[in-house]
Amino acid sequence: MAGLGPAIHVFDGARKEVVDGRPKADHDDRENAMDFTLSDEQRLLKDSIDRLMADRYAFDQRKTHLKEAGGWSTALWSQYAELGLLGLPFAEQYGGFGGSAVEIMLVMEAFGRALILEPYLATVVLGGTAVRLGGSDAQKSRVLPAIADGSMKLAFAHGERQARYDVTDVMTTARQSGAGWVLDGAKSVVTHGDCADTLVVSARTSGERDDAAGITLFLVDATANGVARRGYTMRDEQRAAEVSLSGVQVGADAVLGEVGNGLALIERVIEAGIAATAAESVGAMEALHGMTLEYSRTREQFGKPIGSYQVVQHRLAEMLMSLEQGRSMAMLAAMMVDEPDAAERAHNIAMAKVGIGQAGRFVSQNAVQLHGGMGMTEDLAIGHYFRRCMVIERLFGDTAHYLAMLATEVE
Amino acid sequence: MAGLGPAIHVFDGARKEVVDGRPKADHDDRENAMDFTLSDEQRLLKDSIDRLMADRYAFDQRKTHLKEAGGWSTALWSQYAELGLLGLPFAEQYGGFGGSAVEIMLVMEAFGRALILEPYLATVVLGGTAVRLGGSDAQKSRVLPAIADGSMKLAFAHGERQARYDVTDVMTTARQSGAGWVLDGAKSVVTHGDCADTLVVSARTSGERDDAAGITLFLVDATANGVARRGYTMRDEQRAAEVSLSGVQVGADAVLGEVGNGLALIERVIEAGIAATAAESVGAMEALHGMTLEYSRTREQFGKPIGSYQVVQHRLAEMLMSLEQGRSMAMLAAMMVDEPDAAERAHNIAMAKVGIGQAGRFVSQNAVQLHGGMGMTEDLAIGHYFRRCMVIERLFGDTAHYLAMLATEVE
Amino acid sequence: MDLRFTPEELAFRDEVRAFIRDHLPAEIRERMRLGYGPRKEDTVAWQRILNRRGWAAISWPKEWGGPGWTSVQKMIFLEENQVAPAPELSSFNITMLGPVLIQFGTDAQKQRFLPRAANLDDWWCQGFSEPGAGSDLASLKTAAKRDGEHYVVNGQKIWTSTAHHADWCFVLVRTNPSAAKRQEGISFLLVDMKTPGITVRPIISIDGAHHLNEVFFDNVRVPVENRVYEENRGWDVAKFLLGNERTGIARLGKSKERVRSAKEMAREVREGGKPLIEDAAFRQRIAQLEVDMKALEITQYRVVSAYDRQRDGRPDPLSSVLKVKGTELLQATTELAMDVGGPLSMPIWAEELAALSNEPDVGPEWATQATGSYLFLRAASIYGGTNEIQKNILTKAVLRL
Amino acid sequence: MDLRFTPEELAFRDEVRAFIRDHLPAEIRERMRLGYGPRKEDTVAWQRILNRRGWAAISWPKEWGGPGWTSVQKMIFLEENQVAPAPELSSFNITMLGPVLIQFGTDAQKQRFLPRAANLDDWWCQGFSEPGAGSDLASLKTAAKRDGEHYVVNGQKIWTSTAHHADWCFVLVRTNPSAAKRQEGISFLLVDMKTPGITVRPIISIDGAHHLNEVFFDNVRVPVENRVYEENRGWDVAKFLLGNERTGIARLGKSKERVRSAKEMAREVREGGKPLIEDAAFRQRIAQLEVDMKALEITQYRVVSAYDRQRDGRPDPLSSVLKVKGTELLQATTELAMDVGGPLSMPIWAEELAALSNEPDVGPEWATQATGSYLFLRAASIYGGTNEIQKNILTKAVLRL
Repeated sequence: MAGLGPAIHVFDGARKEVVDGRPKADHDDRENAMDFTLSDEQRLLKDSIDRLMADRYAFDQRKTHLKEAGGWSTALWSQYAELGLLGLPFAEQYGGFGGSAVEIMLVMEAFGRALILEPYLATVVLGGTAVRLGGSDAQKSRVLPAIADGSMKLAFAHGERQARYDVTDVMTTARQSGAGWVLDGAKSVVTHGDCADTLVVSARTSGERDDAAGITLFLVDATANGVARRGYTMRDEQRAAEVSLSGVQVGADAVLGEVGNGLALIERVIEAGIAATAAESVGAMEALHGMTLEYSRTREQFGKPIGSYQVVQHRLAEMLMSLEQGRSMAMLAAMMVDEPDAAERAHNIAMAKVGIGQAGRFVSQNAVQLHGGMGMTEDLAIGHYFRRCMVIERLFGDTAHYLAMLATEVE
Repeated sequence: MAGLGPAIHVFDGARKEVVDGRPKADHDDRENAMDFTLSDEQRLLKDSIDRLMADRYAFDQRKTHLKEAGGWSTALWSQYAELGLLGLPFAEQYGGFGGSAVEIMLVMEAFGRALILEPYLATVVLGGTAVRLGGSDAQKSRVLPAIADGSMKLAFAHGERQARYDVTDVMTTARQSGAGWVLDGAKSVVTHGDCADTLVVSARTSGERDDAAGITLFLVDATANGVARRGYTMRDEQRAAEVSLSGVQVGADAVLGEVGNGLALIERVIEAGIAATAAESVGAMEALHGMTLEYSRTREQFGKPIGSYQVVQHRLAEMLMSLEQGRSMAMLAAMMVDEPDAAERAHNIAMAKVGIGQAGRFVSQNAVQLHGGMGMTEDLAIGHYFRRCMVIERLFGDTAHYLAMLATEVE
Repeated sequence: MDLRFTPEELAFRDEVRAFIRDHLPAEIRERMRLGYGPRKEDTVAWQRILNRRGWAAISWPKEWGGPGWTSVQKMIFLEENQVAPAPELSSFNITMLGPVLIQFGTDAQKQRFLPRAANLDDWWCQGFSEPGAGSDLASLKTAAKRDGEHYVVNGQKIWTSTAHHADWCFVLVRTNPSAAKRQEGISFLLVDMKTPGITVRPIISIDGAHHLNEVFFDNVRVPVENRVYEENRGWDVAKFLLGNERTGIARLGKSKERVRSAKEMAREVREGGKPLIEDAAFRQRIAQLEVDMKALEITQYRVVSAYDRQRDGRPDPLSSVLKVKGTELLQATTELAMDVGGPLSMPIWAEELAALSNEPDVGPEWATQATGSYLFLRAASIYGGTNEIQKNILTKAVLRL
Repeated sequence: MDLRFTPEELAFRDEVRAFIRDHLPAEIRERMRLGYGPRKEDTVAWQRILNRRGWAAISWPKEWGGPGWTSVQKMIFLEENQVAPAPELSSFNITMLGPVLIQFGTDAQKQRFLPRAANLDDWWCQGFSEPGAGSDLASLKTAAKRDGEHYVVNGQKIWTSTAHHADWCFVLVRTNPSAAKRQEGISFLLVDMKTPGITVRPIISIDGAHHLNEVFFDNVRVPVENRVYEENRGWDVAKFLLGNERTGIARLGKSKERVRSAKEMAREVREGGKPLIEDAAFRQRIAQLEVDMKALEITQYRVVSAYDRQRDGRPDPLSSVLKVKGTELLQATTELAMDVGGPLSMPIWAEELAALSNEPDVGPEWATQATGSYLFLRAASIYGGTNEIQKNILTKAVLRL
């Protein structure tokens, strides 16, 4: 844990130099406690990502990436591959680097600061975790190296239109046919489902709607017959898709993990997603706080910078406190994502989800408020970070959903 | 309602001249909208109480009243009688003045500003409502004139140790014996139960604990054999008592209302109590806000009055908003207390209870906070008002209790 | 209102309710129930229906087509109109321009502009804010130089809501740059949006929609007869306009409509295996909002009923309480409605963003619209003086600190 | 701590837990579990037990009896001690006086005072605040005139916690009234409370209890040898003392203990006909508090673990985050505990007010004690610099505004 204890890291938000209205990552900020708590490899990793983001993800460059066909930058995707980011969490035998949750946290924080658009969460974190933890050697050998070299993108096709946030509400069915299976149903709001080459699909192989048992995960070729996708843009400008499956035939080797016991694996995938987006949210909050602080220094009202008004100062101090409490929760999630005790893991990650959701809402809403009219415009970065925090709070279930879960566990 | 619409009444808190650290009621504040919304009688009533409080209830005088044997001023009790306050809500045939909920609101607001100690709530509002609404002509003729002339004090002995806030959790029993009844059980935290001459006691005449049916109200002579009382002081310096009843014999004429159908009457009594304490809370909030505003003008820190700091200014503005929202809820309760539709009445008064509880907590907690160390001392009035708001929030059930009730009614 | 209207007021509310029920075009009501904002043609159509009934120019005297309502009646009407839900009256035409012309305008100006404003024959917009002059209005820079019978206007306005729909714009300009106080040397002009030299540039807001604009003035010639009140006395006009009656500033009807809609939709979605409407925490959240709305409803009634009694014409500083509490509720209730949709609230609904993308709709319209309202109403605590400014006003005007 | 202590830290926590379990007198633990504050004799007894173990002077170097713990170990110890619940170490002796003497004291002063302070043979109190000088400490007026080998002290201190128990008091006095800056001309004196001319007057606080005092100095003669550091340099000492290590400032263990106690008692009382612990809203409230406590626990770990790495000795401004969030939780958790008791929390428990009344106890002790803690801890956001002051510190030191 000490390796995650950058008490002074808090100064980031306050010290960052601001480039095109967004704080630039500081490479050799002496006060950045991570300097002395990161291993050399971690340091190298963080620096190289920060440098890449500074060079390629200025807010105007981001607008260009958005205009690409898929709504994100294929060139940067290759860069991520070259940097080894796409294989980061995988074992070396699968072309990976055996990175831990801490490395993923560093990457997602940097991505959050830059508000990236590429399908890293969907492919490496969600899809990657499903295959890494649930896949057979054959499946891992087929998928993970392809993820690592950037040639295969995944998406986690679990949520359904009627399910809202209920993880066991799976009505998509898979029935045996010969050696293989036939899938029918529909998946909703599948993050980056439009560009995925392979879909990790949850389907019911037995039991009724809401049953915990009887859910199975399948690896489905996104171009297979019977798979139809409607891609669209989310409020945070990331892409998602509605996926319909009608009579989709897959082989026995498409089953990921155990037939009928998919729920545990689904929960691991979701937990990994929560931990990753928690870190991303911290990066976004850093950017929001940094931009708002900078704005409060320059924007004048009644002849004084608004940052000279005590109410604005205290609001920024409260945003800072929320950011730091949120950062603590992102660290908790990162530490817990590999915890063997499932109940302990789920409980702590649920706490992190609630904490991050509330921190992100407070910081992003006040960042818009303190920017006044400017915060309402699409031209400024503020509103884009605001909406990313809004979407993150609702990925995998919202704050109320996890608080209710925690309430049932009170004893 | 227009008669209750003192939009400018809000200025009270801001304008009141402050005497011994407590704002003095303003007699001819032109901006007090009540001037032109009160009837002449109401105006007369308000003026006479405000004048009495100004003359006899300065904070130091209050300390003297506290030292009296009963913990309140018998002399003022007689004054209330002379002013007609003790008979205010009763019909003229019973020595009363047929005052409405609005008059009670005016009285309780003034009492709240002065933080009075006398058993007005217990005797006139709670006991008085029970007899006024539930009593036979004989009972009314016996009790109401005695209340009005100050010769009889009542207390509402309903709550029990195990019940917490559950109104139907009555374990005290009454069994028939000959023409009369024998009562056994214990009542807990009976407001001003120690000085009461007559107790309005709820007891189970049939059914089980928590049954809505089977509860009956009795008028019990506090000095009757088998009645034992332990009086004590509450956190707000008002008096209360634990009352035990063992084999207490009462006649058939002691039954208040219908045998077994006491719950409806109990609810009317509680609703009247909520409306009255809501108004009292508004008076207390006015005093708290007025004192804090005054303190912020005089108390200096770092060479400037603390009221010159924007954060303090905005906090005071937020307290003002809470006070006004609370005042609105007290008006709602006053208007609803005589509403014939029981469900409508209960729902609106529950809303008022929640609103007043939250407003009182916000205003009183921040009044202490802005007073700093001084707010923590028993010597200042602030802490005493603070604790009265704290107790009022928990009379008849706390905010969570009524919010839960409202939540069940959402449709 | 629950808090005991007079029988007359109750009868009036029923009359308003019935009229809206019978005359609001079904197609407009349906779109708005789904959470869509009214289209320009919806607003025009409905305001004309109301105008025929004599209910459009609600805050104008009878001689200019006003209904002669009390403030309480106006409050009732506005709330019923929001709850319906129906398009709101053009506040630029009715609440801002109308009273200004009636107070400061020449007979010719009144004759020419008032009837068309009431009937929304002219769509007006407000040219006040400028870059760098948000809540600090008096620092405006847009200049108007006198040139014979015209003013020549140069400068820029921003946050100009519906300028892209507008036929006319009332604009604050600086006619005397060398005035001693900033407030002096400002004039109030009526500008035909078709005048050469005016450029309207859209500002897309964070809901992805086009409500706001920048308006650029490049040697725009405005006839002197279109100046309201004296030259360099425009600040008096602006103060009157801003301090002008604030009935409806709380927009409580809109909040009530959002909660009603959220409860309705919460029957159709699930949380923890049962309908969301049965979820304990969700019900608590609704109950708390209903308590807060009730308190504001009564406070509004107290403030508004006092308007009619005030003789000094000073704006009531308590309007700031309505603004703060009202916008807090607007933001809480629109967030609630968005949360009901859950994941389905996060995709962008295509038509809303037609300009920016060509994606088909996904998910129920109400969910995507709920998010749009949530996003746009983040501005509710900013426009018309931020909530921080409102607390400054209370500090000065009420607390006297 | 859940957040992965090192194996060494885990072993240390278990060692501390075991020692407290085995050595904390049962009668003290029982009273404190019921919510009572420790009596003077409880605090003395427990600190001596800890001192025998070498665990009293936790923030002192080994040569002066310190255990040589890291800040993280201190944090673990303090939390275990609070959760037990056991009496807390005298912060005046251990956190304030000790480090000051070690940094600024003469050998004679160290020899004379440190061992007795560690063992609580001397009970120390702090004479800093004055009427009119709350958070603005430098404006203090208490004067000390040099008279041969003595200072003659005249003036008044206020909010002097436990002065009525104290043997000694460290006092800030003004030795040079004509100094250019207010901060100059202040000296730091050690005063024997038995010195003639000292009057201690109790301040009853809103919980009805006697924690605080006014201390009056009337020509109190203090030997010059009892001045710490140079004359007129006392501000440096005070700054060191106030900026000194803030481990435990969040008092998280106390909040955890309050929640544990609230859950325990919530099984014994009812809400809506079932045990309160089964009430949905109550469980949500607990869940939210546990989330907030977890976040603070990790933030505290991050801040405290950085103390050991800091070389510049500057107080970490992030301590202000711990102070604000910690006191918010203290106040929320004590309010929770009070709410569990419901009506039974409202009567005064007699012993608490022995001085003021002679009433017998009513209701369960835990309920009445819960209210006492709630009331007294309203001061938590006031003492040691109000939470508003803490935000000013963050503004200056972190935001650099």
